Amino acid sequence: MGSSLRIVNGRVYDPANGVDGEVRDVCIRDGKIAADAPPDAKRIDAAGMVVMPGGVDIHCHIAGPKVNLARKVQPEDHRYDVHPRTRVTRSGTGGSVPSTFATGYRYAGLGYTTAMEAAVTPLGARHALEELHDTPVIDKGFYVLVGNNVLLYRLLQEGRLEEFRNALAWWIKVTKAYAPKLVNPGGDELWKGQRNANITSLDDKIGPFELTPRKVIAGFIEAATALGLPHPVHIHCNNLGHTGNVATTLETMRLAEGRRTHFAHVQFNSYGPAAGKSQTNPTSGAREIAEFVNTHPNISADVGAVMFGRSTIMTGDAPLAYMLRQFGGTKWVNADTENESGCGIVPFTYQDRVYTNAMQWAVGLELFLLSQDPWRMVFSTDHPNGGSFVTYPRLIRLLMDREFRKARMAEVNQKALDRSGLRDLSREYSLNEIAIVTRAGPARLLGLTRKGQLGVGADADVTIYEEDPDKEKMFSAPRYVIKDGELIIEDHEFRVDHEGRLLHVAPDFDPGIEQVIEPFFEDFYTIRFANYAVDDRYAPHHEIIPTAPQAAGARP
Amino acid sequence: MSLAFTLRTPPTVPLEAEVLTPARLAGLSAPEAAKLSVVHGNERADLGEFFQVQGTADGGGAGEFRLTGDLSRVKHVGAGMADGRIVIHGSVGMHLGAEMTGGEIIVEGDAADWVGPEMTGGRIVIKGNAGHMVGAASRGSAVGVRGGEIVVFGNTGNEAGHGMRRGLVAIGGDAGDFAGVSMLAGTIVVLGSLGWRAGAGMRRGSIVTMHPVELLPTFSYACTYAPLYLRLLLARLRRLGLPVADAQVSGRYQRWSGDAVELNKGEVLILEA
Amino acid sequence: MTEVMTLIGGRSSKQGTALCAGKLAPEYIELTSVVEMNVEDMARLGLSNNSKVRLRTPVGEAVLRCKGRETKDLPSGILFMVYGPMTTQLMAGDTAASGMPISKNIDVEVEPVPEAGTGT
Amino acid sequence: MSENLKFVPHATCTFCGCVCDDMDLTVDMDEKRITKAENACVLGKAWFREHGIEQRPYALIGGREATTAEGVEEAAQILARARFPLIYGLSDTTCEAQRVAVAIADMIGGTVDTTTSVCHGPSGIAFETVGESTASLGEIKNRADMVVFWGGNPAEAHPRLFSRYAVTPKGMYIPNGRKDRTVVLVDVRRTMSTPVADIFLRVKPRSDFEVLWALRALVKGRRVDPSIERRTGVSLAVLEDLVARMKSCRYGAFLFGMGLTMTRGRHFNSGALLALTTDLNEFTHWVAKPVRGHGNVTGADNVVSWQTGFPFGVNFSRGYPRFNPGEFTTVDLLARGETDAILILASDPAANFPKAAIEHLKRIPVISLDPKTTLTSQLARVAFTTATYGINVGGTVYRMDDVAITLRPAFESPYPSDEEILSAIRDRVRALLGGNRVPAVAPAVAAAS
Repeated sequence: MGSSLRIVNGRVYDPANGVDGEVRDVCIRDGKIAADAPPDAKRIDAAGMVVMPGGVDIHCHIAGPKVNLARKVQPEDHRYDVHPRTRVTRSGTGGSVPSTFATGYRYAGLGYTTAMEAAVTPLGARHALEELHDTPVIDKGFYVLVGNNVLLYRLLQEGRLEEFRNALAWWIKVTKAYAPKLVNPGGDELWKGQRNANITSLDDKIGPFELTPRKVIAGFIEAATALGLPHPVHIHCNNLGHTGNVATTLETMRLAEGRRTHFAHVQFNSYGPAAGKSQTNPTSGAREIAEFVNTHPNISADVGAVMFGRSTIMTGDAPLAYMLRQFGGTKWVNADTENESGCGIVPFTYQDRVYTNAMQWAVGLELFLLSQDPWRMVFSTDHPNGGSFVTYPRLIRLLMDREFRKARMAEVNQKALDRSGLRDLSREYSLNEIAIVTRAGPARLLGLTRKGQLGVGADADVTIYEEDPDKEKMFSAPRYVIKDGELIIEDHEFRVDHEGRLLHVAPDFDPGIEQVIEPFFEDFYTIRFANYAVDDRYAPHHEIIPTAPQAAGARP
Repeated sequence: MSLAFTLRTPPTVPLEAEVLTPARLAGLSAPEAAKLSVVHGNERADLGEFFQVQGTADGGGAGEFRLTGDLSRVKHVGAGMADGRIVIHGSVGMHLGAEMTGGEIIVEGDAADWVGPEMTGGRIVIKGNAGHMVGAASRGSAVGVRGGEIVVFGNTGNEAGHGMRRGLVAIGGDAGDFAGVSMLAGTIVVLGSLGWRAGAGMRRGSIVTMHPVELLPTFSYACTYAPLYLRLLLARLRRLGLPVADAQVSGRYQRWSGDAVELNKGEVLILEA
Repeated sequence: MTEVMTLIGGRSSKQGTALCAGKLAPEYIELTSVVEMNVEDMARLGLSNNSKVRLRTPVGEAVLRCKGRETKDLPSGILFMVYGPMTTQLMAGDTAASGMPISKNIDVEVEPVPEAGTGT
Repeated sequence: MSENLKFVPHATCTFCGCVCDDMDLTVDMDEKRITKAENACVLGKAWFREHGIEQRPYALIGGREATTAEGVEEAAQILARARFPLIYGLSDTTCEAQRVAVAIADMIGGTVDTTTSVCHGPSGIAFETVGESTASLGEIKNRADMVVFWGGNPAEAHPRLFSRYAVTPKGMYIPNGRKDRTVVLVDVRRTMSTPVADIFLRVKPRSDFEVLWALRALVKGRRVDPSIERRTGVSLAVLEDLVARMKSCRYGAFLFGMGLTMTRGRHFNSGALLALTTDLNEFTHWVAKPVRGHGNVTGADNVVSWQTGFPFGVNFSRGYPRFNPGEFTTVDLLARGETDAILILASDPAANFPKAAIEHLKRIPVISLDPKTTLTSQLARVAFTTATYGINVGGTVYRMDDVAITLRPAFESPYPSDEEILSAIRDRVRALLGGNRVPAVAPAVAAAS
């Protein structure tokens, strides 16, 4: 941390500070961006190179119980993608669900320095933290699954809204999570309790509860807003993956009523009704979704683009995984977590000749190209659901290089392409826009003020790419990666190992809420209440990002 | 004269020698071949530390080479080979001809587990016994042999032809349990007896046996007949040296369909006594 | 007189508690030296409780004390004993590419062992 | 008994895979002994009672008393020198120690394998073939109205599986506990567990696969040959009745034991059960759960999986993880005489491995870490005495359903923890090798086969 660096002659892209490709020095001192560096600071000559803040992934699946099941279930996917150790780094395996070490090194190897695991059950938090601890280089955090939580449902159903808000804060804090996550709200109760049924609309009754997804979603948006979390409720909508789901998605977006809300991997929720003779082949709903997001500044989304090839469906949305089982081959994993969640896993391959897969690919690109505010429609493949994060450089090229995109379009299912709007879009992303959707935007949406930017005082997470007309090549292997001011990758090689930080929030709550929660544990959990909260040993390096009231110095 | 390798110093721990393919040896002199890298346990070593190398590689294209000695700790011989020929005088270790696409391997001895896993072409002939997983899928993978032939004169262990999709596995002796488990297509011929639970979960494909066997309760008797393709196949196996009797070539076979828990489009043919 | 029977290795709660005290303690050694057998099989073989019996497989053999169990609990032809130094003597090392040696339902030859002084 | 008592509530028992975290312990701090373990089962009581502090040398090198530091030096020398070293065991220790054990295997280019390979390893192989519908134990408590135990004897091996999780407890949708559940038990003999069942199916030894396969066919509406009764001891009518019940329950759960994994058919037996579970989900909700053995064997599975991508039997000799049961699993490596040094962490293979494997253990340098003297420690070149996890050492353990729990140790031990010894060995090996051993040969053609 003590070392200093001066990066000279590079073209700097720092959209958060209005820097768009200027050649200027970037200085680093004590792990932070500084105004100047001492004369003896190590110099990196970045002539012919592009300097950006480290990438920030707002939505991926890299650690925790379901990820480990997905790893274990497909040894055949690891065999041909091994990650050998070096003198200083650990070995691992890749494939669509890499081992923890390979995950950290490969993110770093693409110039990413922060990533958010998007779905962890509270009961799985300890496990997720153990894995994140073994995920090197990057800073990381996770979103905790609360959208099917039985006790929270009971409080909401009984109109005990203050207790609901306190219990939500408790759950986020004791699990060391970064944000609340809703997945297919209401779906788990039907899946587990009603013979594998599922929610089909926002007004379905949720099993034995006097609740609907509409009530649940609105309740969480309200509570999270009141808590002033740095990142708002992160929603995986109902009917994900289903033809015609664009209507459900728009209805859900309207529930936000002006309050900040984030919609995950919206590509999977942007399908229009079936086209032609088919009952199931979706049309594209990208334009409607993009328009809604464009005109509603409270709404943000990550795209969840689909990239052809091997992927793994892994989701808290168990009924969805069961539906996809018929396309995935022989393996299917389902895992129920008491009182909290469901989970499904299916190995999957997206094929460019298959109508639905080609449509999904097109919808993802359309969303990017129709978005008018790159700060609110940010980059993701919902790794590994839409494709592995190692496909990011290719996705960047698809956005930046019209000719490349056209050539790829010629190879996919043409019927699907005809029914998408992709042929009409000629837009190309600029490097500045790429810097926004991959770094500055996600950091801002996460409320990470010291990430995604290179202003004085920012975390010295910096990536330096060699300029290349082939943007896939350029973004595949940065020449230098600096994390917390340390030169991790130099001339494409790892020089040192590094352990990143856990990023989490600790919202305040009325301690009296524990008297409401504890009896429920005694009755319905199989772990004692006293053993549930995760202690600090699981986050040896961590940073608490304050909530709005905490930042303002207020204590309720 | 072709290259000839004689095991001089038996490895004390497993030796991985995927360099032993005709393509990798093409055009090399004996001293050059001796310098090729192998992995001895967790260290790199020269092939020549273990083998005495004589002769020169055949000129032009993939040639033939010989290995002599007890190679039962030498793994991956011929892995990934595409053409040429390997003759092994002695026993050989695991993963012989793994994922090979063409060419031929002859073993004048026994072979350990995983002979020709996930191969797509070529031929492997084992004159002795072979271990488990002959022509099988690797763990987690649904597809084993995708093409080519494996002929074992002796017995094999469990899971021969696990998940095979095309090609032939012929066994002169007895097969272990779960022969042809989860097979997708292709043919397994067993001149000796089948172990337990042959063809469990098979979708398509044929398993042929010359001895009575009790199948899983999800197989059902269809008919008794003398399939022509089998006659041709058995005649060919006889030419390859397997002890196929006339009565087997001309015999009538009970056809059992299965596995009913899957597509029920596979068959087990049992020679009628 | 020898017969082939099926040996099941397993755990018992007594073994579990004795294990905590230590595997080298007499109690544990005693527990792992007893084989349970159907009483009718025992009678046929001329065995009674605490008689010595030799179990043999192609890889090795073990001499144990036998203990009778009723037919409703343990069918004829089946033996049960808790895992321990004795069962290891009977297990083959081949795992059939699974990592797992066959530890339950092992075919064993069963032969009564004459007690010292009474046999040949 | 002294007056110096300490009360440790909410402690966790690590004897079996139930990993119950509701132990309220009373500790005699003068005698360094747990005098009472409230809520513990008979096995748990013995576990807590018998793990006091024994007077043993910190380490033995070749049978001679030594310091821990001397043991570490000798162990590091052995491991750094070995060409095919193996690290085995891992199930009776914390995840923190397991992480270091895997790190050492990676650094030296060795192999790491856990007791999973001789426990539910076959179920792991089955999982890789067909997947698994599963649940945390609380879902079984809250929802399961039908529970099928197959090939296990929980009454003697996992007593609280019945009382705390799956048979008698009341749950959210099981208000009357036992009365609201149909309990089925399948085994080849009557055991202490049999009386718990409403329906007991006695199957002939080695016929579980046929029974499961027949059930799969019946669930799918396919024909099953009536010869099933002669072969398995269970009639077609009984199987049809069972299938009708399984299809009509609301939430069904299989809990299966080593009666499936340790007998002929091994991974295919487990695979048939997991496939049956999948088939049943066409009709209603079903889950399956292998009943895991030693305290933290599930943690070992998880740690090895997240660090390497594979659950057990992982070899690093080429510089990256490779997985292949039968090739890189301990019984095989020993029985074939391929490994040239072994570190055995918290397990006792000399007491339960096949004869051929034990004979090889006697030929190579063995390093053992164990709180007690065992058959394995007796034949070790270096034998460390360690503190007992859960009793003297804190850390993380995983329940059989993958739920992680933090331990609450009761009193201190003078002996170091596994993690401390392993970390010291790792640091010393690193110094001897100058960092990770980096292999000079590119990945093989068939990388992990």
